Amino acid sequence: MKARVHVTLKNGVLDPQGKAIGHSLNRLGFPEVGDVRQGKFIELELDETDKAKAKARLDEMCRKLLANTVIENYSIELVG
Amino acid sequence: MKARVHVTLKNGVLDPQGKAIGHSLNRLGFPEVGDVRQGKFIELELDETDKAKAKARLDEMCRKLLANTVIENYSIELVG
Amino acid sequence: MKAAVLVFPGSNREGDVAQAIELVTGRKPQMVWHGDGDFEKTDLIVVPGGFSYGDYLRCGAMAALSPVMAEVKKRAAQGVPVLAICNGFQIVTEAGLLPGTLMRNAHLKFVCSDVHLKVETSQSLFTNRYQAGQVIRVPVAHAEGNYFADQDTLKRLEDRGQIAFRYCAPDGTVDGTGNPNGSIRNIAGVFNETKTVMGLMPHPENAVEPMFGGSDGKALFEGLVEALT
Amino acid sequence: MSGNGVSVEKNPPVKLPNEPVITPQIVAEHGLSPEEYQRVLAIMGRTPTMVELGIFSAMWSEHCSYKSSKVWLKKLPTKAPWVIQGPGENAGVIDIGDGQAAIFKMESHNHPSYIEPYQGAATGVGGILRDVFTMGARPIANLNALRFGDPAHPKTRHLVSGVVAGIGGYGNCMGIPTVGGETNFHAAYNGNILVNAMTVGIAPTDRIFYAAAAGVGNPLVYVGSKTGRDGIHGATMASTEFSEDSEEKRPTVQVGDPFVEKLLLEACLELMATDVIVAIQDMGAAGLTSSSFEMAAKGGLGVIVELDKVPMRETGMNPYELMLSESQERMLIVLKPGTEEQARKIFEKWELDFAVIGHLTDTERMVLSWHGDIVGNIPIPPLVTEAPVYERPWTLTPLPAVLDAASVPVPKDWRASLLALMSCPDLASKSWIWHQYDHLIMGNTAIRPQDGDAALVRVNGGHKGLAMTSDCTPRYVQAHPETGGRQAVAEAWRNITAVGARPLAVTDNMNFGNPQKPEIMGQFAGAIMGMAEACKVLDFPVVSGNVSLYNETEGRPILPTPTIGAVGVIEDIAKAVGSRLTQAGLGIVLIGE
Ligand SMILES: Nc1ncnc2c1ncn2[C@@H]1O[C@H](COP(=O)(O)OP(=O)(O)O)[C@@H](O)[C@H]1O
Repeated sequence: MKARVHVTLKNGVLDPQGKAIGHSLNRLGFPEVGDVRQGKFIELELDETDKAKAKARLDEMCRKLLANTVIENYSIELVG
Repeated sequence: MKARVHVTLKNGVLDPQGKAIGHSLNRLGFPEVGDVRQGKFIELELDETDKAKAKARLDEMCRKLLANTVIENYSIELVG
Repeated sequence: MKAAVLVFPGSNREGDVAQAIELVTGRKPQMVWHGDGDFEKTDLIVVPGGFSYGDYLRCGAMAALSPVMAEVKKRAAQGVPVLAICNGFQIVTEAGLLPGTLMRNAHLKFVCSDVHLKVETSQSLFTNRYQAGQVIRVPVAHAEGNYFADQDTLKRLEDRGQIAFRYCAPDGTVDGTGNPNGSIRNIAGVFNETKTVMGLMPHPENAVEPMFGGSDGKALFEGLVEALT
Repeated sequence: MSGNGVSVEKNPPVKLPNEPVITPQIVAEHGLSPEEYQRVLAIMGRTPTMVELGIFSAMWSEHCSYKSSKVWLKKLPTKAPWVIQGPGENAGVIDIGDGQAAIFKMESHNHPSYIEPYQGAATGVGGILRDVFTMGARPIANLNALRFGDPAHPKTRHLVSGVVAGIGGYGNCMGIPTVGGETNFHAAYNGNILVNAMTVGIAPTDRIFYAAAAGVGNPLVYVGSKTGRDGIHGATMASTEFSEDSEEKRPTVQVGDPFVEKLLLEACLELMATDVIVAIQDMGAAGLTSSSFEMAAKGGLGVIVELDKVPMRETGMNPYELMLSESQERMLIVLKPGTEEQARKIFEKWELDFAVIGHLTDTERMVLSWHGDIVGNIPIPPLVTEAPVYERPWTLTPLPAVLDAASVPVPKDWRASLLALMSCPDLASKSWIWHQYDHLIMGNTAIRPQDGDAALVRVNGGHKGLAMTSDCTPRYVQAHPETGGRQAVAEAWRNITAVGARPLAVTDNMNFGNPQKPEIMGQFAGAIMGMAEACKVLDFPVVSGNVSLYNETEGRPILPTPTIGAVGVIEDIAKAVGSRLTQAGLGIVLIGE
C-alpha cells in the first residue's frame, strides 16, 4: 500500500520559507501572488494491506517522527 | 483563488532525506515502511479569478522558481 | 587582477573571500550588490558562500534569478572567469552555468570540517599552481554539498576533464572515507566546458594563512592572479 | 504629536470590544500574586485594562524584573578600569585596547528548547546575537553551554539533535562562527534541559549604542520582521477569551528566521555608521512591552505607541497581543528628528519592515493608542521603583563530609578504567556537535574547538585575539554551591590563561530551580557568594548575565548550574598555545598543587 502524508505549519506559526518564496515570486513578475506557505509532502510504501491498521500506524509515525505537533499539522491519505 | 503545488524528485534521483526518514521509521519500530520519498508542498494565495490563466501563471512560476526541472517534477492544483 | 565579489541578501562568506583576494593581490575587490545588473568590468567574478535568501526553497534558486546573475551569465558567455564557492556553486548550477546539482548531505547534517582534496588537473586558470594528483587540505562548511548529476552528464564531465577536485583520504585515495557529504564520484568541484567557470563546495578562502586553517587554498588565488594579470 | 499629549493623559483608557472583566483568576494566570495585584491597583489608581495588566505581568515577571535574584546579583563585582559598561544594558562592554571594545553576554532559552528543541535553541541564538549587535558590535563568535538528561532517557536523543541543529541552523546562516561551549548529561535535566547561548562582538569604543531614550518628540521606529502571535505571554485563557476565534489565535512557539536576522544585522550596522540613532533596543522577551518601557524608563521620559502602526503578520491582532508578542527579529529605535527617511531607505534596501510607531514625550507615562483611542496609560517610574523585590528565605547547603581517599578502591584494571572514563558521555569527544557548527567562517579562528582550553578568535585582521570559554561543573555546585561557584569562575580563568590570554571579564547564566524553596534559594545565594569571591580575588568583573529560575519538573530541580562565560585578550595571537600535541619527543610538565 502507498501512503501520502502532508505536513504543514499550523496557522499563525511564522513560515520563513513561504515568506521568502512569496517575496521572490512578486519580484520575479508575479504580483498576483499573496500569502505563500511551504509544507512537506512524504510518500511512503507500506507493507500492510489492512487500511485501518495502516492508518493507525501512519498516525503514530506522524506523531513520533514526521510532524512536530507543537507547530505542525499533518494529514494522511492512503492510495491503492 | 488558492493553489497547491507539489514538487517531487524525479524517479532515479537519489533522495537522501527520504532515505533517512525511512531508516528512522524502521529503527523506531515501523518495519513495514519501505521506500520513502520526500517532496515539497506549496500553498499559494492568488489574486486571479480566471482558472486557465491562473494555471498558466503557476506553470510559469514552477518552471522559473518553484521546481528545478533537472531533478524535480511538479504538479499544480487549484482550490476554491 | 581586478575582482568582483557578488553579495546577495544572506551571503556571509563574501568578506572571507574578499580578504583572501586582498591578501594575494594587495587590493580590495569590488563588492557587487545582487540588484546591480550593471557593474564595472573585472577580470574575475566571485560568487561567494552563504545562505542567499536564507537557502529557502532550494539553495541558490532565488539568487540564480537575481539581476546580477543575468549579467554574470552574459559575461561568463563572453569568457569572463567565474569562481563559485559553496552557496555560489549552488547558485551557478541553478543558473545553468555548471551542470549537475547540489543536494542535501547524505547524512542530512551540516558539516564543518577540514577535508582533503585531490587536484584533478593543473590545466586551468584556477588550478595552474597545483599539480595534477596533488592532495590539499581545506575546510568545508555546508548542509547541501552532495553533488549529483545523471550518468550521461558525469561521463561527459569525466571525458572532457571537467572535474576540478575530488574528496579523498589524506593519502590521496578517492573512496568513501574522505567524502564528507555523499557526493557522487567524490566530486568536490567542476568546470564548465571552457574551464572558465569553476564551482566547488570547499572553502579555499578559509585556508590562506598557516595560523588560520592552513594555507593550501592560497595557490588557487595566486594561480588566478598569475593567469589574469 | 505631543500636542495631544496633555489631553491624552486625562482620558481614561477605552475598553476594547469583548474585553473581559479582570477576575482574581485572570490575575493569577498572569503570574501576579494578590499582593502584587494590589500594587498594580495602587499605582494605577483604578482597575487596569487587559493590555495594562499584561504589561505589568510581563514587566514584573521573574524574567524581566529579577525580583528573586536582584538582591543577590548586587554582590557580584562589576567594576574594573577596563569595564566600559557593566550589567544593566543589553550586554557588557570591556575595553580591549586600540580603540576597540568587546561586547558580550550569555542568555538562556531553556524552556522553549524543551518544548520545541530546534526552534527554541535557534531563537535563543537569535536573541543573544541581537543583544550584542544592538549595542553596535559586529558579532565575531558564538558559544553555547548545553545540559541534557540521561543519554538513555527516551527524550534525550530527540532533544540533543534538535537543539544542536537549531543552534547550528541559526548561527551558520548568520555567518557567525560557533567556536566553543560545553555539553553535559545528567538525569536531573531529564525534564528540563539547559540551553545557554553566548555571543561576543567587537565595536569601536566611540561607537557604542545604548538603550536610554532621549529627546522629547523624537520618533520611535520599529524595524525588522512583522509581529505575529508568537509566544504570547502565558496567559492563555485571557487571550482566548479576548478573541472570537480561539483556535486561530492560540499562543504559538516562536519560529526564528535567521535570514531576516542577518539582514537586520547588516541594516542596523549600516544605520549605526550614520549619525541618526539616539537609542536602540532589541525586542526580546516581552517584546514591544519591555523594549519601549526600558527605553523610556532609562531616559526618564514618556512614550506614545500607536499600536495600529505596528507591522502585523496576521489579521485581527489586538493591542494585548501586539504588546506581548515575542515575534523574533525585531528592533526598536529612537531616531534623531527628521532622519526617518534616511533610515527608512536603509531598511527598505535590506527588505525589512520599517514603521514610525510613536514618539517620546515628557510625561513619564506609557500611552498606547489604537486607531485613535487610548487603550493603555501607565505611569513609568512607579512600575520600576515599586516593582516587587523579594528577599526569599534561604538555607545554605552545608559543606559535605570529606571523603577519605583511602576509602575509594584502587582500580584493578587501569586500562579499562581509562576507557570507561573516555567513553562516558561527559568526557567523550563532542566533535559530532561542533562539526555541525560553522566554526571557521570569518577566517579568524586560531584555536578551534578541542584544540585548546579556550577558543581563540582574531580581532579584525590584526594581531590581537580574544580568548573565550564557558564553564561550570554542576555536580560541584550541588555538593557545595559556594565552592562550586568559585570553582566555575576559577576554571574559566584558567582556561583563558591556558591559551596565553589575559582574562578580562565574565558573563554568567544562573540556572536554578524554584527560588521559593529555601534550599534552592540557598544554592543560588551560595553560588553567588562563591562567584563573587573568586571574581574579586582574580579581578575578573561580571559585566553581564542572565537568570533562569523555576527549572524543575514535578518538583524535582535541576542541578544548580551557574554557567560562567569568560573573555580574555592576547596582544599577539602568534604567541597563543593550544593543547594539541604537535610534535613527538616534547616533554610534559605538571604544574600547580
Ligand atoms: N546573573 C547575572 N549576573 C550579572 N548580571 C546579570 C545577571 N543576570 C542579569 N544580569 C544583568 O541584568 C540585566 C538585565 O538582563 P536581561 O533581562 O537578561 O537583559 P535583556 O532582557 O535586555 O536581554 C542585563 O544587563 C544583565 O547583564
